[in-house]
Amino acid sequence: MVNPLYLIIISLMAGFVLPLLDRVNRKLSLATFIGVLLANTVITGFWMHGFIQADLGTLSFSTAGFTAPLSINFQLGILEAFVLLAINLIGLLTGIYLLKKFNESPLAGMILFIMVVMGANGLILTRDLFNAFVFMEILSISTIAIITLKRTNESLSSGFKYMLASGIASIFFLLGVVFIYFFSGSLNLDFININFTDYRLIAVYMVAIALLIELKMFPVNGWALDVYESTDAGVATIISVINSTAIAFMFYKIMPLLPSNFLYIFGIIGALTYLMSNLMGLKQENARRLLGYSSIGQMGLLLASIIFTAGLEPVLRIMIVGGFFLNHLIAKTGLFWISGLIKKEKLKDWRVIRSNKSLMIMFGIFIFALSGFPPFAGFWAKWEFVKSLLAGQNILIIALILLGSLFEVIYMFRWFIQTVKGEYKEDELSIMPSGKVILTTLLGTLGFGLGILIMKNYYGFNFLFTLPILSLLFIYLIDFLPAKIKGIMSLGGLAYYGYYLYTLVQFENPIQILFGVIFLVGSGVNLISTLNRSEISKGFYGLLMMMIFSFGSLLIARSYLEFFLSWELMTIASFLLILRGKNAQKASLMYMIFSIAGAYLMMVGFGFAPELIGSSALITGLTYVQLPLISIILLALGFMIKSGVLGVHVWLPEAHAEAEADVSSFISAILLKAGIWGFLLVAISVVWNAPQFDVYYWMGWLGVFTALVGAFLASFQEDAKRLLAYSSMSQVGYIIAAISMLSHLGWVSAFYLSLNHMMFKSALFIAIAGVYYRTHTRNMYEMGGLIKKMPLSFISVLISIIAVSGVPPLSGFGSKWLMYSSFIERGWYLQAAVLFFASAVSFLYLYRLIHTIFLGQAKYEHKDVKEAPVWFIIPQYIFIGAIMVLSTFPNLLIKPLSAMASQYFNSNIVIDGYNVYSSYGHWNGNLIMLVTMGVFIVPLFFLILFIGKITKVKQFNIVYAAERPESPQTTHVAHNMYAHYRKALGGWGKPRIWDFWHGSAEWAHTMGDFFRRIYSGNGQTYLLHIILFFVVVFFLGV
Amino acid sequence: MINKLLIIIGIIGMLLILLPILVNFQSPTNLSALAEEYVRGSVNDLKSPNVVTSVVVTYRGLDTLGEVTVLFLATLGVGFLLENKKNKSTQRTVSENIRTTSSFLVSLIMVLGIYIFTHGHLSPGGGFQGGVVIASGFLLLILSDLDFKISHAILRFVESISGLVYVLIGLIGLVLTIGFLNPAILPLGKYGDLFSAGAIPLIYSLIGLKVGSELTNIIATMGSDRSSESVVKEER
Amino acid sequence: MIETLILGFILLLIGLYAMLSQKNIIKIILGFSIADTGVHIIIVSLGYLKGRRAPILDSAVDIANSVKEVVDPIPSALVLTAIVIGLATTALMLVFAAELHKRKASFSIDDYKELKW
Amino acid sequence: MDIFIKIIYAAISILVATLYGLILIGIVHKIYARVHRRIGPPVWQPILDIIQTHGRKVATSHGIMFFLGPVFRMAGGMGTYLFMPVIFGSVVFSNYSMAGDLLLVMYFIFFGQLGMALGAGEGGHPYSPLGIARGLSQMSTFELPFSLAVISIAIQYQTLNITTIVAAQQGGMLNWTLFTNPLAVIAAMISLLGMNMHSPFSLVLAPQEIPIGPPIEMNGSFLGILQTNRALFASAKLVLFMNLFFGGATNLPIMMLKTFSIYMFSVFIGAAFPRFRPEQSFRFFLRIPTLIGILSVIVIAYL
Repeated sequence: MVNPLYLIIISLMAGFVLPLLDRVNRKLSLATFIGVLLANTVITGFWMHGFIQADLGTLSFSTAGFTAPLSINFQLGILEAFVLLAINLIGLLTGIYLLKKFNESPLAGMILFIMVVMGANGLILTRDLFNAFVFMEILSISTIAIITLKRTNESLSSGFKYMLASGIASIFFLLGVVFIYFFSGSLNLDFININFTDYRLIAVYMVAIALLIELKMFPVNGWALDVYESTDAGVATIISVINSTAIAFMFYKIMPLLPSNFLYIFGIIGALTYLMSNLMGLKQENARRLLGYSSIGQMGLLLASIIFTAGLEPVLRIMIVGGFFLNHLIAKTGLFWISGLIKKEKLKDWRVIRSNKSLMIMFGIFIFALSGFPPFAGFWAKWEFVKSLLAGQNILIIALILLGSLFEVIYMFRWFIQTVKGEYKEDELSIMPSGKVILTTLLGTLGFGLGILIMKNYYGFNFLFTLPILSLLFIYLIDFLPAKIKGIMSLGGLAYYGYYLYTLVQFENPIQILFGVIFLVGSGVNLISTLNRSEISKGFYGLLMMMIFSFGSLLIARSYLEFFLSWELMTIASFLLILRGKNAQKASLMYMIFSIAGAYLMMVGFGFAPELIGSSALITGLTYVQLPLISIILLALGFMIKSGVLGVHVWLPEAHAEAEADVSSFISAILLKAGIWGFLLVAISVVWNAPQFDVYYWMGWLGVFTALVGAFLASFQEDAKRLLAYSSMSQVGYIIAAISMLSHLGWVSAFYLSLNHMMFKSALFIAIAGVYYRTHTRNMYEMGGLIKKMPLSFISVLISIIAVSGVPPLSGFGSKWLMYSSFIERGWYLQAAVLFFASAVSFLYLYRLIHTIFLGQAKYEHKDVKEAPVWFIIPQYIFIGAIMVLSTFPNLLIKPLSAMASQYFNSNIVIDGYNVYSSYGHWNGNLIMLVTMGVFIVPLFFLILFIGKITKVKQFNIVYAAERPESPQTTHVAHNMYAHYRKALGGWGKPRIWDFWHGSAEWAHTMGDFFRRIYSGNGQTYLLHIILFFVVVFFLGV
Repeated sequence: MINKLLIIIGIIGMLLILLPILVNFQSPTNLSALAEEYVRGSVNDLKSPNVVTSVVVTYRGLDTLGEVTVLFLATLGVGFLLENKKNKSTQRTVSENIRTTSSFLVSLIMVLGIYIFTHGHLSPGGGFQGGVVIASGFLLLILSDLDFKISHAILRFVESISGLVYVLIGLIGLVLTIGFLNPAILPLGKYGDLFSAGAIPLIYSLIGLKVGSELTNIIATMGSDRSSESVVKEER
Repeated sequence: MIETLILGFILLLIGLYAMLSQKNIIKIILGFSIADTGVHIIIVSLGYLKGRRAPILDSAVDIANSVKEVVDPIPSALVLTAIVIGLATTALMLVFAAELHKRKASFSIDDYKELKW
Repeated sequence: MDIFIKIIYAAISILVATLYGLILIGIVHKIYARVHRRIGPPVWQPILDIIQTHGRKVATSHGIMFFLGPVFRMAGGMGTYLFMPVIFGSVVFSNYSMAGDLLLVMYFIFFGQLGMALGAGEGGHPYSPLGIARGLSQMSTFELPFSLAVISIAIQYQTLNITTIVAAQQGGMLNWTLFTNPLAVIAAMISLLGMNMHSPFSLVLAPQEIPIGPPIEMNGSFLGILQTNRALFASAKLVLFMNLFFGGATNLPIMMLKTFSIYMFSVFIGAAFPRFRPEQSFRFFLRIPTLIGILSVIVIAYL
């Protein structure tokens, strides 16, 4: 192996020789430049390889023929090799990225670049504190000088601010190092063996603070933001990635010297930096500065992770810190590079990225990576980090980090959505240099590959759990095929997948089969409706299959991580699916924010949960563990967010309404059930290990009010899909309440309702999709009288709404009967009354839906509307058929459902033939069906026989004060149909929850705006921040 | 107002933090173990009377290499920033006395500089000090002789070559596996001689040349840059 | 030597105060220089041992007993490096100042806040 | 064979109930007339009306759903009636009560209403949906106190089975729910006012505002069926209330007496009060009756 000193020597020689070479030929110096960076990468690559091959321990390399502490020595272990490889690789790639720029600018740029990389290498390798000071100076001086590669007023003034800050930092560092020598008699980190207590503390404190300043911790980082904003993209990359990494590593090296109380404070500062910079990022509109805020935040996260993982075993620590590091490295490099390609300052101007598909995909990858989504390294790191923090009871840190992460997700995705959905004009198009695009693509692929590597090698995930990602990739490859072929292939794949799960994986619990039917069979039937797509529909099927396979993985997940992974994959897929909608910007952002918030709650909830024993599916595994109360609450909340429970439902109508017509049915009918599935899993763990506090009683109330409010909100909608969305919210409220009862009958009704809801809500959404396809409007008051044009759709809507409303004889009544029986049996009387009320209110919206669309006066512009396409009709009638069968023979369903629930509770329903007896009453679905048919047929025949002659009349032939009405618009009672009800509700009808979330968002932005005012732009103020930071933190620590 | 107050709070806070060091300060009575080894080693292993030089050039040679690099970077940065701004210097006159005296002094200063860096291992001084002295000689020339134009190319050449040779000398040690920057690649010679202490005088001479040329370069670059003044004048 | 140590601290604080309170960029750089000098003085005074000689082992020093006769050479070596680095930093700062002045004809640091928030 | 006998019994039962209901309506008209100091129509006038409407040669239809609307309505009325035991202990009048319990009856009420609403909707007349919107809204509000009352008696009798509830009230007037659980009865009786849609809750048919309301387009046999159903449905509701709150009936005269009294309650209230505006009506039900209902549940369940 090559002595790592060569990393320094080669760079130095190149630095000294380049001025001479450049006189000969610029090409020569460019070649040398790249050669040096390549050599660095190769050397460190060999070392990394060596360390992976064999455990070489940590090696020491001394200079001048003397050993440490006499001479300065370098240390190289696997950690150093890893970090060095990473930064040298980024150095090499960024060097290539900047090649053109360097070719055009003075030679100094190249030398300075090499020196930045060299300084970082030296800082990472050296064990001598004073030598570290020298390398730090090399690093900062070369960084400052290279900032002026882009010669503008801004870059000059920001460079000067940087100089002032780093000047103070270097004074602190130098003084600290000298004091350390004075107190301990050594400068070598390995030979300093005294404790820096009482007045000696100042020595290490000064060194640490200097590093924190250089690491750009809040609030001593104003200058860094200016630098990120003003300098060239490539330079920003090396500052954000190479410079910061080296300094963070230096901090890691001096950590053993620091007393623990100060370490804790520094850790909090790191987490606070993450939170604050992301909060302040919310208000940013300048892309580069936003990236600056994000970079600073990531450094804070990195610092916090370095500090708070101190006690962990090395492998885990590398997983966490290395994960955050790699994630930041790749994502931030990529984003800075893209910013250099786009050459647009304003976030909203980034929409030109749409002109380059692969760059746009990479942009997405970097955003997802930065936000901590699987399979990227940040996801695994965050998971393990939260877990380890919980083990150490560091709740405050978790709160800071997760909140910060939430803010980051908000602005990142706002940006992403704005970019990929924005309209751009042709003249805005800029031609992207293909070399740089390829480089960026390479980087994105690298990040993706690394994530998959971690997933496969560290965690050893089963093939089934990678299937969602693989399917996305596979369908992306065949995306050029027509939509129908892809759709049929997807259907085939799904069928085999379902078969595979059923026969080979062998569900452990019949409940899995039930939800398997909801998730997979439901998806399969819904998939038929997508066959209507005539265009190529790029990306659609990939995402759809990714989502469906994630549902499957949720069923068979055996550990918290498997579950959470699948959950996040499902979130990605569903988010992107929703985003495909034409005006889905706001909706998808809200969906993402709420999903992430829910995911974080779940993450903490899983962190609190005790380890599972054995490797059975969660539904079995969770039965035997006692979840602590906090875990139950957090998990349940997380799942309820996904199901759109009252209070956190605001995303739901938006997402449903704005998604593409055939996607909405997936979201409503199936995606919401994923939340129910999770909620059920938590409930299962509670059945035998109930917590002290009866939290489910309150969740029951929450569910009940969700049902009521959802029904009311649905009644007041003008948009058909919004109406159905609120209806779903209402139905989910029933299910949540029923599960919360934790009783046999309650669960039977929850299962029954889940399956039923999947069927009728799918049918309704597909029917509405068909109507939308023909009429191109979702506003119900713009429709009317479509019964004559679309009779098949009408019938399916009719049957579905009867099923929803619970009117006998259809299956809906079964769920209502089970529900009320179980509530009364459980003693939840008032809750039952609220549910009665809710289901009475549900008639309002159901009638509104069917009347305003299909009945009343037809509009003139719809006179040529035809029946919905056959691809919409088929799935509807499959569901309708199933509803009819289950209504006539309810036992087919009740019996197995009862068996499922009786695994956990004593059964107290008796099934005798077609009779179902609860302790309160009974119900004979079959007899009801027969009687109903009887009483229906009698008047029907009577009417047919005795009616005499029927005169068919045309539109408007009505008893209207002997006048002909003016137009269908004025005659069709549809708009604001329940105005009087709204009036009666008075103050209760106000959208308070919406206002609350709106207010919260407003508040967060205002706070961000308030805090960022500390960055006055004045270099002197930044100095003052530094001095005050120095003083305040010291006294905090003492 | 608040700003003033905060500044005072900050400074007083700094004072309070630093005060314990002063209060607890006890002048040491013995050298640290490391320093003792340096003092002994300088005599025994390196045959260099100037212990500081031994530490600077050999024991902590990497620091010095870094230091030279920092200076190199500063030169580069200065050049980078002030490039292509070769405005005519403003007219000023220099008295005959100064011109004559300086041309006489410059040669002496140069000799002194060379003396200082070649004798770095024997007496106080060394490469940096020598280099600074040489640069001051050039400064004098620039100030006194209006026609004096120093060639940046030559400066850069000297700078590059001396830096390169410095690294190469260090590299020889590494290739011989006796350690990077080990002066023992040359015979150590007799204690107290000019040509002793291995490669130390050589290294220090190179440093002297490099520092001298770099500082001269900085001075020359800054000196030739008058554009800022002209801008100001135009605005006025 | 406690006196020089105190002097060093005073210079450091004066320098910092100047950096914080002076609006003129040149004066701020001067403040930095003063503070830096203060640090150098602190370094040297920490290495000073009362009544001892410079660590140059010429004929005036008893070589066999040298460790008892000379001051600590390490701070001296460090300060040498520190001075040069300080010099480099100051030079670069001055060039920045010159370049800034060239563009806006102002040395007031308040005039260079284009970027903020 | 059993099933045929059952069907015949059911037919008899329905016939009796319909006739009774029609005469009830006639009596009410007579009462109203006498209050107005008119002679008024004979009590059998409603029967004549039905025969007259069915006799029309021509019926105007707006479409298939319009056609089916009255059918749904009639089926709803018949079903509601058939799923209840009318006379305690009588085989003929026990109907199909074994098909389900109280919940079934409560939900089957919606069957006819929903079907009718759909049929009327297709008629295309703006008054129909206006009336339906009012009706549905009001229904949702009076359903709340009513459901509270039902829950209250379900707790009281530990069952939802109507026959069992009636059985529990046998053996003297004091066993009636009216006396054992008066709060629930008050809440339910106020709801009944809404159900019967007499003034002040006659929002749906409100003749001055939306003449006739939903069935405005109905004519000929359609109207005839609706009128028939109105009678049957009225008696079905009354029977339900009688069973739940007034001890049920062991024979036909008792049944008629009790249901007549219950009906008179809403008739008298209706004669005395003017009509509410819609929002006034909704607010009314969501306030006092709901509170009484909650109180009755709390009293029964927790005190």
